[in-house]
Amino acid sequence: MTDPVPSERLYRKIRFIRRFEERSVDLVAAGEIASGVHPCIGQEAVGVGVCSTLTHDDIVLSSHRGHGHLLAKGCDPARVMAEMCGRVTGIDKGRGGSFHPSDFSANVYNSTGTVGHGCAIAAGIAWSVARSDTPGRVVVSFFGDGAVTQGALLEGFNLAALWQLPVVYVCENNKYATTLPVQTAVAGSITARGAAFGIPSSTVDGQDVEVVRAATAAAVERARSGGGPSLLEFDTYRYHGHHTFELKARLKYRTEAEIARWKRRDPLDIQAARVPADVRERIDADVERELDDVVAFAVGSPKPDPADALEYMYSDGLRPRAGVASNA
Amino acid sequence: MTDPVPSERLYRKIRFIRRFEERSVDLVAAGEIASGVHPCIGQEAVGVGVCSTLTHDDIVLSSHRGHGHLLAKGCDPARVMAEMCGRVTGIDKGRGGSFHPSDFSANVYNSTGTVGHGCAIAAGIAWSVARSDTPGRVVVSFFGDGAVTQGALLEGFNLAALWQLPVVYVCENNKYATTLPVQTAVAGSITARGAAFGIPSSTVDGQDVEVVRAATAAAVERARSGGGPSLLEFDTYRYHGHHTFELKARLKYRTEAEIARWKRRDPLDIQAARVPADVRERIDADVERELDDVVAFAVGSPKPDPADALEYMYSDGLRPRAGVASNA
Amino acid sequence: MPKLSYLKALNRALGEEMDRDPSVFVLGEDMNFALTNVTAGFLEKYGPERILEMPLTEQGFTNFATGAAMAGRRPVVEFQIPFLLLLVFEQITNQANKFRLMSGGQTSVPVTYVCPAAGWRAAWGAQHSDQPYSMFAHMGVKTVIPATPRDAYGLLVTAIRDDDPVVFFGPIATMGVREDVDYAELRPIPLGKGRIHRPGDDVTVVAVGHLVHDALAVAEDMSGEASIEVFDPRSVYPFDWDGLASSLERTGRLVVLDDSNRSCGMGGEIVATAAEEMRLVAPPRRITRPDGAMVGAAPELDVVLQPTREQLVAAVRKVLKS
Amino acid sequence: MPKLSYLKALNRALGEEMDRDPSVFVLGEDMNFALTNVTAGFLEKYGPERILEMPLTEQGFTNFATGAAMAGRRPVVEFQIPFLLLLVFEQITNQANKFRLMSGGQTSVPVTYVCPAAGWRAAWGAQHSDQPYSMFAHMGVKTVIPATPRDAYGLLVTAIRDDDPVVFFGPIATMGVREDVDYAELRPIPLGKGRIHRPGDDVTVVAVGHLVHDALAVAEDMSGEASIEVFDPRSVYPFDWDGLASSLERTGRLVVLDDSNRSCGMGGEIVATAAEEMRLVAPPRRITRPDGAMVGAAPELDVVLQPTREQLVAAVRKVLKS
Ligand SMILES: Cc1ncc(C[n+]2csc(CCOP(=O)(O)OP(=O)(O)O)c2C)c(N)n1
Ligand SMILES: Cc1ncc(C[n+]2csc(CCOP(=O)(O)OP(=O)(O)O)c2C)c(N)n1
Ligand SMILES: [Mg+2]
Ligand SMILES: [Mg+2]
Repeated sequence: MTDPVPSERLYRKIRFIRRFEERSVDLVAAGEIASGVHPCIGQEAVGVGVCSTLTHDDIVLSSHRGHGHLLAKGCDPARVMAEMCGRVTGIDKGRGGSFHPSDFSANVYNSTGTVGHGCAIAAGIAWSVARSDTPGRVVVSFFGDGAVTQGALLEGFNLAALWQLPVVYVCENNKYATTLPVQTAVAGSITARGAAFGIPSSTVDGQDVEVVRAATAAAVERARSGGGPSLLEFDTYRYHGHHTFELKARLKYRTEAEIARWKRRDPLDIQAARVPADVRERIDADVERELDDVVAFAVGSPKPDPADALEYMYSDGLRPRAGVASNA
Repeated sequence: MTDPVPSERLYRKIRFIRRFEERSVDLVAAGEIASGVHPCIGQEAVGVGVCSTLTHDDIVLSSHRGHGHLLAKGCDPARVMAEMCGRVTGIDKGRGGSFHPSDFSANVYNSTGTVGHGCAIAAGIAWSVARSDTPGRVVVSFFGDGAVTQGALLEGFNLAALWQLPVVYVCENNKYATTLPVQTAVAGSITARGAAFGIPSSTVDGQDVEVVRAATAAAVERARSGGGPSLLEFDTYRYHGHHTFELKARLKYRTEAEIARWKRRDPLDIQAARVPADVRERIDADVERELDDVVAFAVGSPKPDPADALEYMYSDGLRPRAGVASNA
Repeated sequence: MPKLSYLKALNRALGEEMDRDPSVFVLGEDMNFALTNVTAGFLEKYGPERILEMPLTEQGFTNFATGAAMAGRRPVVEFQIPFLLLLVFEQITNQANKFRLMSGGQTSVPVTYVCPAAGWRAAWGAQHSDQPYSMFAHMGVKTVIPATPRDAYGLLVTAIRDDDPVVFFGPIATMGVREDVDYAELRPIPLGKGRIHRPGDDVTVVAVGHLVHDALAVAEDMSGEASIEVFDPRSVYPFDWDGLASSLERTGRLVVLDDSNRSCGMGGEIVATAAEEMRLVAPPRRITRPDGAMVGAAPELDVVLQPTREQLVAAVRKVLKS
Repeated sequence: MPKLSYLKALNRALGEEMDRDPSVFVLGEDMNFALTNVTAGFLEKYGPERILEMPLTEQGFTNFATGAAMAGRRPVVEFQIPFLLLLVFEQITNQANKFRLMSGGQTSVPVTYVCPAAGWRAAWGAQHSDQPYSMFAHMGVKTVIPATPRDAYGLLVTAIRDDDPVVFFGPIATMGVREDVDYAELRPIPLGKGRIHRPGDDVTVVAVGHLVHDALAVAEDMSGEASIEVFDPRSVYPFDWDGLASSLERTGRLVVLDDSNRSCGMGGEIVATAAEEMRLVAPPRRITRPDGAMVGAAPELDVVLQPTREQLVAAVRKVLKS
């Protein structure tokens, strides 16, 4: 943690992401986001706290529930929203979408769709940057509690530990993988998996952004100074369904009481308590204004030209044969 | 451990496997075993000790270094050798070979070629037998130190632990995966991987068959009585190369001194010391006689008919189209 | 007669097999809430010993199913997304499907893999919209992709009863298809037996999966212009080569409509086999996705990468002219 | 001129690229002892930071390579056995190969996957003897399978320099092939450019990988009887369709010799594309492995499952007659 980040800035980020996500849910309903979204509402403190310890040059790998990570890492919100809306002005020109975005301008390299596989991708990036002209960069790989039962993730832990790579593994344990409760999926524990490879591993409150920040700062510092990888398991919770489809399909995998209990430790409320009311009001108003612009930019941007459907497939401009023969 | 197994019987088994393997190396040189073999010489006490605790109905999954497991589990040695020689009298009619045999008559279900993947296959078998008309059976899955870095193996650990399945995982840590030393491949430890899933895990001397037997008996007893899986890591060593190709390609991944040091704890010698010399001489002579018959049977058996190349592919007798059109 | 949807046909076939044979059980992700609806109502009826909720451990549970099958069970494994079948490709093609041969016939591995979501999902990203059936055919795994509720029912029953691994692809685009069905007349349908949905004299259109419905619509639209025979292979491996040959014996003209990627896809296999071994009076045509297509970005980009009715009309006209 | 073996050509190409470009590095199993000999002498020369010994963690290290590539490196990943490419099939085809498109062109993933052991290994069991190249072509991954030392050199250089994932298959059966070579004249060879090894007028034989040498032997043997053009695609994706079309423009007759499984294999793709788009005066033929062939049991069983010269002779006679 180099310079201190004022509580207001953390509050503002959380507020921004909360409202960004709520607006994106609206845009799903309005038909502007064809994929639906996986809202991170309730989990904002993790992304914000983690990314508050990173520099611009540090690298993030995100997941399907990644909007918060991207915004926290410093991506342009308008271009993130445009991406989610499948617009050419999006960070990936509409080719990544809500689920699997990357934004190299903010050093968000990837959000692979294969749950858990970012872990070893992160190891490869970390290995490379540690040996590059600009070492000292740290890679953060975000994943959920569901990912820890994917063997490929554990293969990544082994590689990162063997070579003491500068990676911070951030597991957002929001208690469910889609409908699956973590305790029915994970024998033993999440942190014991890290420990099995000799990776310093701890479970940390994910709802208080200042706690997240402090825990991450230590792990980032260790990585940056050559001390190798860490695993941070953040206890957190998503308020919404896994994906907006749950707004229609009412699944009963958790109780209203459980949701209500978690909302009593709302990351926005926790951080709000540290910010004077008048400052908060100003921030909240700013956020709304900014989001008005974000949405206007996204929705007002052009959709991709169907003629470009195979653009960006290959680096050398190779064009795959069409689905019908040219003489047909 | 129901009835006690006399030291002689364990000695005889080890001696048999040792000489079986030495003869198979000769048969490779003679061109009778086209694949070459992965000899288990030096590791015999593990297979023998483990299988001495099992009943006929218990199930074993073996590996590419599996001859010893099969013989210890009670497969007909002549038919095992015939299999290695690619003969129709082999346990798999010449279709499994030395590397990937199975023998359902002795409840050896499989030796998949994909290192580490037997672990979850074993979990599936164990889940099924525990719910069958004949529960109380135990599944033993053998694998090497190389397998523990394969994510699919760790996925299997999770499943076995979640459902407390009757499996005993036997890791023969012979210190190398082909040329790769275990300490450069495995961050943390092997037993910590088991422990991460809540599986009782311990490291045990693999050269003294009575020690192997005692440790396994406890794990088998736990599995049989519904106490769930165990992981036993046996410290052992192979005297030969990974595969007989090493007889030609002299690879320098370990020193002669290291090999010599391990030979000082030879499983055959250790057990021999517990058997009177005259008894041993009788056993040794018996073993040679029996192996003469084994080799004669194998080498004298017919090779498969090329017309049957696609036999056994499908259960319903479906015959795949040939590689040339019938009208071509 | 009641209307049976494709999705309900899967539910019905699976439920009836569960009733008939206690060795059948289902495993997969989000089973306890029947997220895909294939197993709707099953947890309550059959309990957690036959409806197994799995962690996010596809390779592990695919291998688990292999083991269970070798131990006498008949697992049905559900995959919610087609790429998950790529993730377990080795476990199905190089393990489960080979263990019978490698054991010299001692064992068999009766697992059914069901993907009730094959094909395009708008904007889910390029990793979620593949059609991998051609590669299972390449590897010699029995593979079906029925187009109608009745066929889905009959082929799922057959897949479950089959003693070998069978991959069942249900296209997303067919899940809502409905058909008038007399339940008492639902029957298992053999593998490797195609179906002529509509007989015709001028050209054989082979259509795979959901594209069967497009082919039928085009055949109807063009009925004034051409007599189109619509041939649905239903299982791509084994394939009903005899059925195709006898259709071409009559028409001598072939158009294939296949949602696979072009190169080394099922569409190409059908064209190749016909060119090599069957009667053709005009060059055959196929309509597929482009080579190595990556579908699933923005909807505008995706629709042009999938076979269309307009392409079929043009191809039919083309083969009729040559 | 010195004789260069195929294996040594790989070693030379890789070493020269390592010298030329510090971002190139190699990872794989048994690297420290160069078990396959592709990297013989490299550990001593380049050290452990460029020759990375990997645990038995194929999916992990394939993903690792993807990450390294996105971070500016050019990893070369070695796989000792063809099935390992099935094990990492999802990581290559659904991840590495799609990340460029999914990023809207922001990144590229310049990884080369080398399998210097494609095809049959006698008696190693059915799990070790596959030829999976057709499936990489299906998924749109650049895929090469050169037949000669010179082409192996040139295509490995090109694969490493290419900014996208490229799978390089070296057939086991070609590893010992030797060729007179002037080292100064070794050149990179472009993807998607076939090679006519022997011109001919009567029939085009397309042969893939090690089968090129069989085709050449048959062409020589049959030279009294027929003028055979031997066309080696060298890269199966992209494929030199123009080159094939111009050969067929002259010969009008096609036989394909391909060690893939039959259904949905590269052999079928070549036949299909020719039938659809090119000049053919007789029905084309292909010689392949059987559908879903399982090769690798006893040698007696295996040899009959792989394409033979006798089959080629018969097929050439057949197409010449029709
Ligand atoms: C390997 C793999 N399996 C399954 C899926 C389908 N899937 C997408 S998200 C998801 C749940 C992930 O849960 P978790 O890791 O806890 O993250 P969360 O959604 O809770 O943020 C699943 C099963 C996938 N994309 N990849
Ligand atoms: C997944 C996989 N990777 C690589 C191989 C090639 N391979 C066969 S045996 C072996 C070494 C296995 O080492 P270990 O598990 O320690 O067993 P050991 O040979 O020492 O008995 C390797 C790498 C394989 N068969 N499967
Ligand atoms: Mg979760
Ligand atoms: Mg070992």
